[in-house]
Amino acid sequence: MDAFKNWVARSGMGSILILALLIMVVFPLTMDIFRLNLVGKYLTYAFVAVGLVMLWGYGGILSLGQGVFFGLGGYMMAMFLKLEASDPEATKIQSTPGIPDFMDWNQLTELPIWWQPFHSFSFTVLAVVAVPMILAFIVSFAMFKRRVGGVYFAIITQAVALILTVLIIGQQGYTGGVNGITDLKTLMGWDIRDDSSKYVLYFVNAGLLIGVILLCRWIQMSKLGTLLLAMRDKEDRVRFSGYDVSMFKVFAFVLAAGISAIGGAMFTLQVGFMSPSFVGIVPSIEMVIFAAVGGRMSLVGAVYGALLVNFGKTYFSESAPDLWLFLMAALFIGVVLAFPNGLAGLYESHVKPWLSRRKSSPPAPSMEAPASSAHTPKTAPESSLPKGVQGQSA
Amino acid sequence: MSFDEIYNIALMQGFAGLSLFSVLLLMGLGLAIIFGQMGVINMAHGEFMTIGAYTIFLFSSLTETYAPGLMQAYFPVAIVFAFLIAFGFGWLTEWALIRHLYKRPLDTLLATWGLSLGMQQVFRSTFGPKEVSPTLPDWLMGSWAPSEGLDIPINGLFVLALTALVTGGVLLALYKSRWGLRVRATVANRPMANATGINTKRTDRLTFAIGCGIAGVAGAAFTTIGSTGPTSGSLYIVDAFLVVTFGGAASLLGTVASAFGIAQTQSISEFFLTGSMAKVLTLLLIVTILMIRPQGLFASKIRR
Amino acid sequence: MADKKDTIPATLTDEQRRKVLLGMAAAPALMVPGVSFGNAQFPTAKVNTTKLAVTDTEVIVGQLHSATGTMAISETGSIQAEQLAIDQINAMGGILGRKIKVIKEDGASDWPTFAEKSKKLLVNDRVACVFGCWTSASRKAVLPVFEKENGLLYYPTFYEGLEQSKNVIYTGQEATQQIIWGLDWAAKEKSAKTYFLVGSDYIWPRTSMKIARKHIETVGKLGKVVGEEYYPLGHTNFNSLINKIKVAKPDVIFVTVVGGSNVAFYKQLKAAGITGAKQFLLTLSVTEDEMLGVGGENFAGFYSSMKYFQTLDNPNNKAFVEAFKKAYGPKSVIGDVTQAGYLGPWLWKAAVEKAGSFDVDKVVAASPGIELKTAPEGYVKVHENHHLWSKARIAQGQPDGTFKVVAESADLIEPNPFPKGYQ
Amino acid sequence: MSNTDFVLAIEDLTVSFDGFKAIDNLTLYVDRGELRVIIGPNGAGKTTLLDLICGKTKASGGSIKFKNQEMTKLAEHKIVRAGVGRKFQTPSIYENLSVFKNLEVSFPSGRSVLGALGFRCTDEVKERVQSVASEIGLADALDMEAGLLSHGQKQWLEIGMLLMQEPELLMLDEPIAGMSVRERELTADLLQRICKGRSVIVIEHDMDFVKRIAHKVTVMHQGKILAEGSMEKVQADPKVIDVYLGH
Repeated sequence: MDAFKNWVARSGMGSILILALLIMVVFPLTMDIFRLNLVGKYLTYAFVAVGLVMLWGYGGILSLGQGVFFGLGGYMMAMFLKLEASDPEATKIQSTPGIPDFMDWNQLTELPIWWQPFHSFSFTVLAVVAVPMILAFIVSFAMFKRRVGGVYFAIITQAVALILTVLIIGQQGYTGGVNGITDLKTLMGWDIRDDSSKYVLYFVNAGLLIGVILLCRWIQMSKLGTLLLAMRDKEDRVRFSGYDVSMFKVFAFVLAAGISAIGGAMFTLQVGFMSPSFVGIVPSIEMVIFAAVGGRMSLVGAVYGALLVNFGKTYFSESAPDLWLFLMAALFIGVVLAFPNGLAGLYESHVKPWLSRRKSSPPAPSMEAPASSAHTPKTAPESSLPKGVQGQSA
Repeated sequence: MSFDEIYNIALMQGFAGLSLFSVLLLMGLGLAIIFGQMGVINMAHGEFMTIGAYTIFLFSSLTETYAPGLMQAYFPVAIVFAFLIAFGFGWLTEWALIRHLYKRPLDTLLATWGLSLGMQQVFRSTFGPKEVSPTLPDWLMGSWAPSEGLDIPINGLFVLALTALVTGGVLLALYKSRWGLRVRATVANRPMANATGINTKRTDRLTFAIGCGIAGVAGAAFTTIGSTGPTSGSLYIVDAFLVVTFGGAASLLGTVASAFGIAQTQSISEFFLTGSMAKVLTLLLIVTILMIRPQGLFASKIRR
Repeated sequence: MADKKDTIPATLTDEQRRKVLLGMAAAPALMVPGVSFGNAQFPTAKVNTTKLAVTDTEVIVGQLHSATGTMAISETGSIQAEQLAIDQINAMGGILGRKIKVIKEDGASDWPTFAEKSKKLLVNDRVACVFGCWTSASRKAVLPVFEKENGLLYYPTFYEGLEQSKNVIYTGQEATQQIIWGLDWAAKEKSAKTYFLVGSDYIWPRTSMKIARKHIETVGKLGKVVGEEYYPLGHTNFNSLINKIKVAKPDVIFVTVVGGSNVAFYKQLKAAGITGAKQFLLTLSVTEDEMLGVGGENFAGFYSSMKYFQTLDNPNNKAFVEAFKKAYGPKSVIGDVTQAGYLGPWLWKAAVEKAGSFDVDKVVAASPGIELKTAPEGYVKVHENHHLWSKARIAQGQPDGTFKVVAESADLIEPNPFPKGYQ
Repeated sequence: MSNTDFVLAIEDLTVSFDGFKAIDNLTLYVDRGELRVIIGPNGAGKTTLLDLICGKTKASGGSIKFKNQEMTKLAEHKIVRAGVGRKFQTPSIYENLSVFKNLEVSFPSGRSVLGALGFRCTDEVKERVQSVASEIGLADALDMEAGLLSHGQKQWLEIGMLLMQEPELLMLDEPIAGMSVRERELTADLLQRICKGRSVIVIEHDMDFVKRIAHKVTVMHQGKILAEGSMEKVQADPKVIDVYLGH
């Protein structure tokens, strides 16, 4: 029993459980389908934020181009859905029936070869994850092998985001241009616009997110997680302990890319279209702020950050649109100047001490027991996290 | 087509490339100085350019209302003010924001991005959401036609001259002035510079402000070519970025070479291909070269 | 067609008709407050069978534009014009005895936000109809929502066509209405034989240019296209393009450049010595709104093809311009899309009154054939395909930034969103 | 001389920075089981030499052979995996991790990405951590956050991290800098113990310490070797005296 409690505390399983309860039970019970669908959309951004926790919080690598991977995942899912929506019957008004409408407008008379495989759902699912990861590998391998990092890496990822946006907008015959790929209706005959399917998609999305968080938590607790932290601290020491530092960074980048792409695909399914406005520089940076608000070291914090900022955006853009940008500006500046560890940091420094004072009688069944109290000399030491962020890492 | 015509077109096309080069260089210069000196990327660079552009607009409106007789003369004065105002805001920004974040360069990216959002909203509240365009003095408009069929845009000449002036000024300052000496010392070895009595904090602030001031001048020059709106900055920053990234960020020579390379590629390919394809081609070329040489064209040897 | 007498829907009484005209004239002092005959005549249970937000005294509609973001520049005019029309309708007693209440939502220049907000308006607020969207991208984003939830959208922008939805009324021109007559006029008046096409790189310019090219080369046999160029949105350097134009020496430069690029394009044309005095240029994308940024001195002498210009000389327009300036300041300008936005609420009012119901299906069924003789642009009529019959006009830019209308089609031009022979 | 019994054979090694030759045509051999100390005035190129051996700096010319295997073209981590360990001048440890984790991370298995994911802290690992920790005198501090250690302990921890890798060649850059007298003695003992079964190269300034540990001393000056031999021999060398006492 004690061993179990230790494990729960050490793995941060408690806070993950609370998050799972919130998004899988509380939200669906208290919200109508419209609001829930919104939450579902926000949660797709949370994928990117979770990826950024691994990449930026743990790996110390800031990418300002995560929209690229989110967008790629989303676009590939949209390609599949678009092909399904463009059967010859539905598009008989076109000069070439059976191809997506935007291709017809752009005088294409047959489906480009690289669109063909997206007739297959299993290929699409594979590609949604694999293609962004391969791209991430190519981009990051060249950079990290040459030890390009820090600010310079961040702005190169931005350049990549910019280039992909220009490509998508410029090649509208193949991509749908600024409008994006719209008017998506069914997934293998199943109408994704129904309320019932919205529910199903919401739960699939929430389930995947929890799964991804568990995966990331497992990675954090493995030696790889320790190495990422070690690299952020003393990169040369890790290198001269016989590790190929660049490959670990590549791994973190590829992992974050794959996670973002899943979010993108779920976005397309829930929102019903994909457009270049999710690929560029602005969405990419906004996604960084989700992670920063939640706490860049905290996986669940990233989810709360994504939810909170987006709720704020929806609320303020309705009630005080002029204020919204100021608030966003304040959020950016405040989060780096005053609360570098975000919500999770605030929780650590304010809420948790207060909670533990309240529950000072020891073996309370608290799942948020601080790592240090769960510590026993016999097991391996727990304090594997940087100062001030212990225990908030889940 | 006669030989004369081909000759004229070639001349004008050459000038088009040159004028794009000067625009890109002017946009990237301030960013490169700040990055080279402090390792900080100022994401609000575009907004500092917008400050310069709005300064021109303000001067043009004021002159038009209160002293219409001076319409031919206000422009140079307004450029000086564009520099001073952007310089002042830059100074303030460094004091309020940047200096707290020197140890965390990645966080400056986020903080200055936040700043840019706030500034955009300020522009929108002050000048309205619509794009504005100052009334330019007549001598800046139209073309200079040295011979039949050859038109050289005067605004292009003006921007070219301004860029030469600013770049020359920066180089001169960097290699001849005390500020330049301090900057070079700080870049080479910050603790040592500190130890020899250079106030590196002051140097940083001055550098940041000068970078912003140059952005203001760039924005001012830009009003002769395009219009200004609250979100124009986000358009400018993209090009400025590419120039600095491609140039290798830390060296002024790299910035010049990269602006020249991008401008010529773009301008020549635009003439022979379609506009969108030219843009894609230029960007792809940049990315390919960055893949082979991620550190950019001219990486500095001191910083990694 | 123009000699048809009765253009106000037949269901209106004479008194109502008088009020319509007064409302258009925007003379509030003369206005009779809303008479409450409506509710007895049109009980809520009867006019609203689909649980829309309609009460005995009120009907709620949505307005969905970008109040923030990059598109706010363009969409502000539409927001203002729609609001003006609604205020005028309310001042004369509303629709079926009910005042119109507006829920304003901000699409923030972000397409998914448009989709999200449209869903909110239709599902949560149950609005009777929505006036909104500006860009094609935003319309494409909300279209599935409107079709799914069976909403009704009045869309004000001139656009590329290739679309026709049961749930949308398009109050702007589709591409052929703007292009073909203008090109024919250019060919006839200026004896133009060679054409150079320039556009921003997205769907509207590309589709427009496709139609233009077909018309120039095969359908209308006007002459030859000597160049076709597209530049990315936001592009600001046109010097290479201008050199290409100089090489090609076209009779007509035909332009669909939009947004911030517009200003750069005309400034650089002028700087390269291409001015209205020397070169014929026809654009589909400069209205009074764009003119503010471009500056009259840069556009002077060039031509724009629209259905509406602020300087249009007719009583309807004089009253409209006066009311608009009174509401939004003497410096405000009215462009083509702003006027089209203004038509939306009036067209909806007419359709609701013809249908005697707010139910979307009934309003949609009543819409084709609705006429509006009081429109600022003159007489318009809703086509079966949900677009408007309207006139085409060409105006020349003046150095002071206004337009001088120089030509106008004799008849209304039929909307044809899927033009045969132009695909 | 290419195939030798030496653990480390450096021949004609040269590196130049912008024309300045930091290491100039240097040749040096280290025996198995030898503890070699390199001394020399500041700027002699001592640290640069270590950087070159461990791959941190790439040579302009010459060869470095470790156990007859050419090192100059290998990536850093491959050199480490071949059996070369390097301690930096300032203690380079993971301040935010516990002492245990610091040592565990240095255990030479699970060094690839996938290997690290699958790595388990087995009893074997724990035993090794225990034994190294007692070797470096930190057995009681395993759970402590490494940043809280004293300066001397940090130096030991870094040495311990190297020991975890069981290198055949260990290079220590000023291991006793900033240590108290007592700590220096303990370090000297530690070095004596660990050089059994492996070769050690130490850079040091403290002559008493050098006398105490060195098997053989190499004196460097301006990127070249000035003298080599026992402590007594080099101390008596007039060239060395000249360099140290100035002209």
